[in-house]
Amino acid sequence: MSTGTASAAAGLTRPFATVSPRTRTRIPLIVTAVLLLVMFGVGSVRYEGFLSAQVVLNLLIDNGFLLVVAVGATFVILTGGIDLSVGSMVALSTTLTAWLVESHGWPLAAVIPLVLLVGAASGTLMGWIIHTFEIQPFIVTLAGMFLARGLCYTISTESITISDPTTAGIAQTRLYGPGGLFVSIPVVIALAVLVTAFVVLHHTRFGRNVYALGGNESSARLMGLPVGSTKIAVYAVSGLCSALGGVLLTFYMLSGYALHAMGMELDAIAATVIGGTLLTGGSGFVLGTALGVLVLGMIQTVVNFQGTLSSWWTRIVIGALLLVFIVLQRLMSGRRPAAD
Amino acid sequence: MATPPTPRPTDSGDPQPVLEAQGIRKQFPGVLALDGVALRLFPGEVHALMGENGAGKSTLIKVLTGVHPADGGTILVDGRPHVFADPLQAQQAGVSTVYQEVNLCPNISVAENVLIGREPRRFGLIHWSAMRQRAAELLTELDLGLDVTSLLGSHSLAVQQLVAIVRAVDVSAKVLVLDEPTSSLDREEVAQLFTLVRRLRDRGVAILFVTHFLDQVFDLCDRVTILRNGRLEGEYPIGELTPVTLVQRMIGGELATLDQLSVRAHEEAAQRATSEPFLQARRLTRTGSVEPYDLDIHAGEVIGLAGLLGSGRTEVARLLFGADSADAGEVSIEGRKVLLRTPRHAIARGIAFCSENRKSEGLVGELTVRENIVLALQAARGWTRPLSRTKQDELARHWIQALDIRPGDPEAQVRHLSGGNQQKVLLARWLLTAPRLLILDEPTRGIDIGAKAEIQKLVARLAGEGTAVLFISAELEEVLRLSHRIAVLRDHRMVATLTNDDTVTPERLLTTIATGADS
Amino acid sequence: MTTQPAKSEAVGGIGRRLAGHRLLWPALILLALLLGNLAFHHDFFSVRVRDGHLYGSLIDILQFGAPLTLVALGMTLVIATRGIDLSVGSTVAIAGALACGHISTAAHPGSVATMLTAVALALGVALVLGLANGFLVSGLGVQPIVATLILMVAGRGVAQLITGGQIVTVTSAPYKMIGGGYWLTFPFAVLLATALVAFTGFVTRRSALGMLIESVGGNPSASRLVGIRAGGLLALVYVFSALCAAVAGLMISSNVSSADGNNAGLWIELDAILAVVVGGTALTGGRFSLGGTVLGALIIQTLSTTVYSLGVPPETTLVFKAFVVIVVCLVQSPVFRAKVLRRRRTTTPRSHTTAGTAPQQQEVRA
Amino acid sequence: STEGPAAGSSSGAKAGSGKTITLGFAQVGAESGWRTANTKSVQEAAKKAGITLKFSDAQQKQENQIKAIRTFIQQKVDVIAFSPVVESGWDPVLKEAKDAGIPVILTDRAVDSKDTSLYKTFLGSDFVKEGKSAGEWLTSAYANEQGPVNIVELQGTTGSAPANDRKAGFADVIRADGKFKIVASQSGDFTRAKGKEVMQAFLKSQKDIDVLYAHNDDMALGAIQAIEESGKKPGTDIKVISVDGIKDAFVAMTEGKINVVVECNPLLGDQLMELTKKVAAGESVPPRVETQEGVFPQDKAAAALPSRNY
Ligand SMILES: Nc1ncnc2c1ncn2[C@@H]1O[C@H](COP(=O)(O)OP(=O)(O)OP(=O)(O)O)[C@@H](O)[C@H]1O
Ligand SMILES: Nc1ncnc2c1ncn2[C@@H]1O[C@H](COP(=O)(O)OP(=O)(O)OP(=O)(O)O)[C@@H](O)[C@H]1O
Ligand SMILES: [Mg+2]
Ligand SMILES: [Mg+2]
Repeated sequence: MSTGTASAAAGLTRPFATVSPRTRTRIPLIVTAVLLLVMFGVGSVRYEGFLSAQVVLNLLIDNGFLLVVAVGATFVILTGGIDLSVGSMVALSTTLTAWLVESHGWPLAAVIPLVLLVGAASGTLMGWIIHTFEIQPFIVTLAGMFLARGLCYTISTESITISDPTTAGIAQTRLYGPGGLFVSIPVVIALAVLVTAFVVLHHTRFGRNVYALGGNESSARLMGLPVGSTKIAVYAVSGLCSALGGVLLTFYMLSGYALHAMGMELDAIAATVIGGTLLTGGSGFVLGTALGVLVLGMIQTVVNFQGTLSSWWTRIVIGALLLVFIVLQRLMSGRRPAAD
Repeated sequence: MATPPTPRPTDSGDPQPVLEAQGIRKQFPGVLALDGVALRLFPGEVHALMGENGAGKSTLIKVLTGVHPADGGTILVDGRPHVFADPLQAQQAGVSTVYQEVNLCPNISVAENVLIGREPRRFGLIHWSAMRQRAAELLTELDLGLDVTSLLGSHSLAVQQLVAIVRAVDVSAKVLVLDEPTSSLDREEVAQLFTLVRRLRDRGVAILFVTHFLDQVFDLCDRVTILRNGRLEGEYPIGELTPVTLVQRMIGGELATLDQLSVRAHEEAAQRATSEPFLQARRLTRTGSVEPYDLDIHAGEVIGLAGLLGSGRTEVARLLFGADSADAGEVSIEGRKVLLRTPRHAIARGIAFCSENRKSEGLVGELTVRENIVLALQAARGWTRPLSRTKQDELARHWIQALDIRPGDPEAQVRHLSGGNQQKVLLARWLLTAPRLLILDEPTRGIDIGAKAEIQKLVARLAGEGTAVLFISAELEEVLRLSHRIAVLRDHRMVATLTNDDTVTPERLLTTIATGADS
Repeated sequence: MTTQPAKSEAVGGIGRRLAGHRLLWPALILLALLLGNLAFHHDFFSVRVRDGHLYGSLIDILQFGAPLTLVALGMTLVIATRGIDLSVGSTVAIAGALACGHISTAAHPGSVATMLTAVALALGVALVLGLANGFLVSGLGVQPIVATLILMVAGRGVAQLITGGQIVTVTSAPYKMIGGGYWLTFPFAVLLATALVAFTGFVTRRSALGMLIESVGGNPSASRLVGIRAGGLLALVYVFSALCAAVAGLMISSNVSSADGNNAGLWIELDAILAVVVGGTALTGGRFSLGGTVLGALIIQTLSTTVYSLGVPPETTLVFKAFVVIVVCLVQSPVFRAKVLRRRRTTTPRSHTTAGTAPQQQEVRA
Repeated sequence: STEGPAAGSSSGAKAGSGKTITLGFAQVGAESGWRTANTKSVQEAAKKAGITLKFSDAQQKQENQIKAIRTFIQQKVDVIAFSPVVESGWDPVLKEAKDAGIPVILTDRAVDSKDTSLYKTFLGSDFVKEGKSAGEWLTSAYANEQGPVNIVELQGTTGSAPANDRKAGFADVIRADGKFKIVASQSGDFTRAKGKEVMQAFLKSQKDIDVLYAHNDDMALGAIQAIEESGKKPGTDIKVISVDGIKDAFVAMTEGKINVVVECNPLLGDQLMELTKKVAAGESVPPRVETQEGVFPQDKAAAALPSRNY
């Protein structure tokens, strides 16, 4: 009898299925990577100067800050939440950094920790409100979005240029590799954030709690997982990442401005979702998010290289490329919707 | 009414309960779910918590373990007043619980579901290989040889239930609470679970056990606390009760219909088998879940599906309903070939399927009881032909009464109903579509004995009226009692179809299930 | 079996009472906002008849709130299915651009026939856009947020393509009627929005549509097993959302007699989602409340009007809005109300501690 | 290493050898009719001048503009021109361009970089000056009247450069005379719909409005509708001052609904191409070239209307 059960149980893994379910969840990731390569190939054929490693590195240079922000958004989305405040938090961080450094002469080394703290603290606050009062994250983070952007304006409606030599120095430093290829310091930071996030999500208790929470919140609670603190923590992570993204953007732009990073929350969410994370939570990979960021960046690069598009055609082409990408991604990953 | 509780004199000699509740009150909007309930759990005992569907068992457990705050009363842990703010605190204090519905995360692996929150770590990071190994070891304790890296959601409900139990047991708690852990388990798994529970009891763990199976109570438990309508009926040593008195105390009266259906309608079966079958499946198969099978179902016939846990009973049913689409083979209904690609197709041809997994595949929690009941009928009619509100009310009231769903308010949100009552709602939904073929996958899961007898009678009556029924149940007795014929599954393969006559004894059926061959 | 004495308390009315409750708080918030305005401008509530039509701040709120209400109306159904429609802003722009583009090049820009063909054109294209969204979501299983993001990005480009990047100005009395005209002294836009809301309410609640949508949003896999054609329903709600957005787009462009491909309906999706959520429909799908959505839209519009009439400087507008939104959602949160109320009521939080096992003090909630 | 070789400094020379010049133009976006006219002017002028134009639209985002410039560098264009979204934050990317030996021309708006070697020249208008012109018209129109003069202001998108500067320039001028009072000032986001909505609220919350100052024509046109609906006459009961000079505004002006338009000329394509050629050939150019702009009071409107083509 008991052998019967054991063998039946062994059969539970669908012995005839060719791909294990675990691998199956990674298919979208692989497909996305392949499509990205295809896109790069097509670009190389079509445009002069496209086929160069620097184009790829520029993708990182130009999107490092978005990557950091999107990594933060991934944490939140994995729990089934959403954080609309990230774009405004980025703007607030740039404004705050520039304001403190320029108008108050604070040293950058003091400003950056402070800005990161502000980001993490405001994320924590939002998470706390969401958890304690059971309010939908959409509204709370929308209020956070208004507030952060509003604070930018109250600090300064004008763009604040940073002439501080340390900041400018970091911003203009290029790390050269072989063949005259270079990246900027923010790229290194962004990649470090990505790796850290990967380790945290896949190899720490907190990370696994994030997935469990996204899978089923009430179950996670009944399983005795620290639902409240995990929830608060993901918003804190998101706040921290957007503050860091803001710092990186400050380096990128060498300025603080209330209108920076307009709509970046949508870019971050889109990158995450294109990277295969389900908006309903519980499923996704942070490496996918990186691919999502690259997809958005690649589309932008292709459009820039095209160089003949009028303003509206730019939009239409971006939309069309996105459409082609998404549809191929879906068709190649198997027709079943990933949800349910 | 209650006999004064006496601590078990035999064990440990420790008269102090490890967990005690006094005068617990819990009020939900419109429902006083618990009213002055008391409970005592001593180390080294298995304590049964009994009561009808909706009596308040699960609520009591949730109040004790910090899921719901109590509205009144005291909870004592080791003799000191203590309240858990959430299940995490309960777990930290040594109270480990398996709640009624499977409460695990379908999106992470089996190993993680067993060990999440207590993962083995190395250098602060999760030690994955140690974790997989540990999980696999724990699962073999229940003789469950799963691939622990597979996603939990890919497994059948029974397997998930076992994983939940394994998780709770591993906490090595002072108190283990099991809310209907056996509701979809086979007798083999039940036996294994009981061995495990006894072992824990002997180690001094206090076990609170909720079930609707009387034999399990008498088999395993030392004492019983009985709830009725949210009130404490009493606490008894098991020796003081007989099955009949236990039931009487639960329902507060005589159970007239406890004598179950005795007739086995095998003569009819023989006679039906000669007529043309309502549904005929030929070489129906789906890669990875069921190997090709043939099945005939006649009108008015109850076919039981028997098999071990995970043998593929649910999968067979899902194919017939189009819930999963078949890779090969064909189905004909009344002689005409049909394609059952989606549930819609099947429903249009008079097939109904009551899923075993009421939480994720059955009920729409936010909707009311009324809406859940009329949902299938309404879906079949399409949105342009709405059932009028009066008609809906009428149907809802009829079935609430017929199945004794409580609370009887058709406008209550279905997720607030007790587990057994939810199951009844699900049954009502399909019964009222008056299907030609009714597929019932574990229809009596979590249903109390009184209601179970009612449902069995209902199935028999429906069959008598000409409905074909495909009946899946982990309870062999139930299958034997109701079915005209029994199809046996083993390892995703249909190995035998037995006509349920006097020669089919439980033993013979068990052998067939185990060996795959009819002796 | 026996009836249960412990639970016999007026069970029947609960559902309905709760429904009443759901709208109670948004309504109170709206009222509070309006009264706040009254405190600053004593004639805030005054409605006069001027040039044969109603005139006053309240009328403005209704009139400018009408397009938002419509967009939110469509959004409500989409959200009820667990979806989200980011493309409504672009649809608003496209509808306005198409209609104005058609009228401005027509032989008789002022004729009713031109207006009608313009409207039909806009609605027809919106139908196609909605179908496209619906196909991506239900046919291909693309997550709604990305599916509609595509149209959100491309759609605005299409709108600008139609207008040639310019603002197309039209002079057409019949067209002006849709968003800026008056009928029986009432703003026509308000009447139109009211009619559409009433119609939607009627259809969803009188037919089984509402229930089926809620079922699909509440539990998709269960809905599949009861045989609900979720694909069709999804397509339907996206089409409906696009149509609502198109009507809103017509209103907006008609109100200023011009179509602005770039700015019309910019960020309206965010406002609409906010209106839906404030109105009590959860983004996780399932139960929806059209009445709540209408109140939500009016709250948001009143908030904008308040900002203008209080003279909140533009730099602090967003901070002001943030605080109002936070207060609104706190007040709406039953947990918050319970906590605040309990703090006020209970004076005896008894706490018990146990040795070792749980260090924190616990509160027995009585 | 952190300091690398200055790559590709040879690419600038090839333009001199008679090849067609490639100009990379990074536009802000297409947020208004004014901007579209600006784009069109550049595109048409490039075609006329035989210059290959690489056009990129940043959709109002500085990040995108920087990315576009980087792409131009990657593509080794001969000259880069762009209309900065904002003044600041251009140093790193401009330095990259300089390192690559590609000359840069700013259009429409300056950058505030200390290092003026990063760009060759600036071609465009001065938003502060526009605000001042608006203010000056107002002070002269009310020179002989008694105060107070109640002004409502419709600002552009909060924080945007034209909004900041037009507000500052205007305020600068009217501050001199105490009778001018800005009684309400709100952002109308540069759009007609918002302009109308905000004006409608102003008309109800402000008892007495004498003058409307709108940061662009679209908001003014929206506000005019609101004024008319309230039963007042724009241009008469409430004086209307606007900036930009689009065709619709001139039409409204001929109808007497707008009193004055301060022009902000988007048609700088030809001037840009001329500069491009010079810069590409290595000729020296003046560091600042201003576009032709004027102030159009009502009486000049009818005459100027036919020449308005955007
Ligand atoms: N929805 C599903 N998707 C994927 N795999 C499934 C699904 N349901 C069941 N399975 C798998 O199919 C196999 C057969 O399970 P099935 O539920 O048919 O068994 P069963 O005989 O009904 O047993 P049980 O008593 O556990 O319900 C198991 O390996 C299970 O993990
Ligand atoms: N969250 C809730 N809101 C409202 N009522 C509830 C809620 N939870 C439980 N109830 C009600 O409390 C009563 C007791 O339910 P409970 O789940 O404890 O029953 P049970 O004894 O476990 O029944 P079963 O045997 O069916 O599992 C039921 O009437 C149920 O409807
Ligand atoms: Mg229960
Ligand atoms: Mg099963």
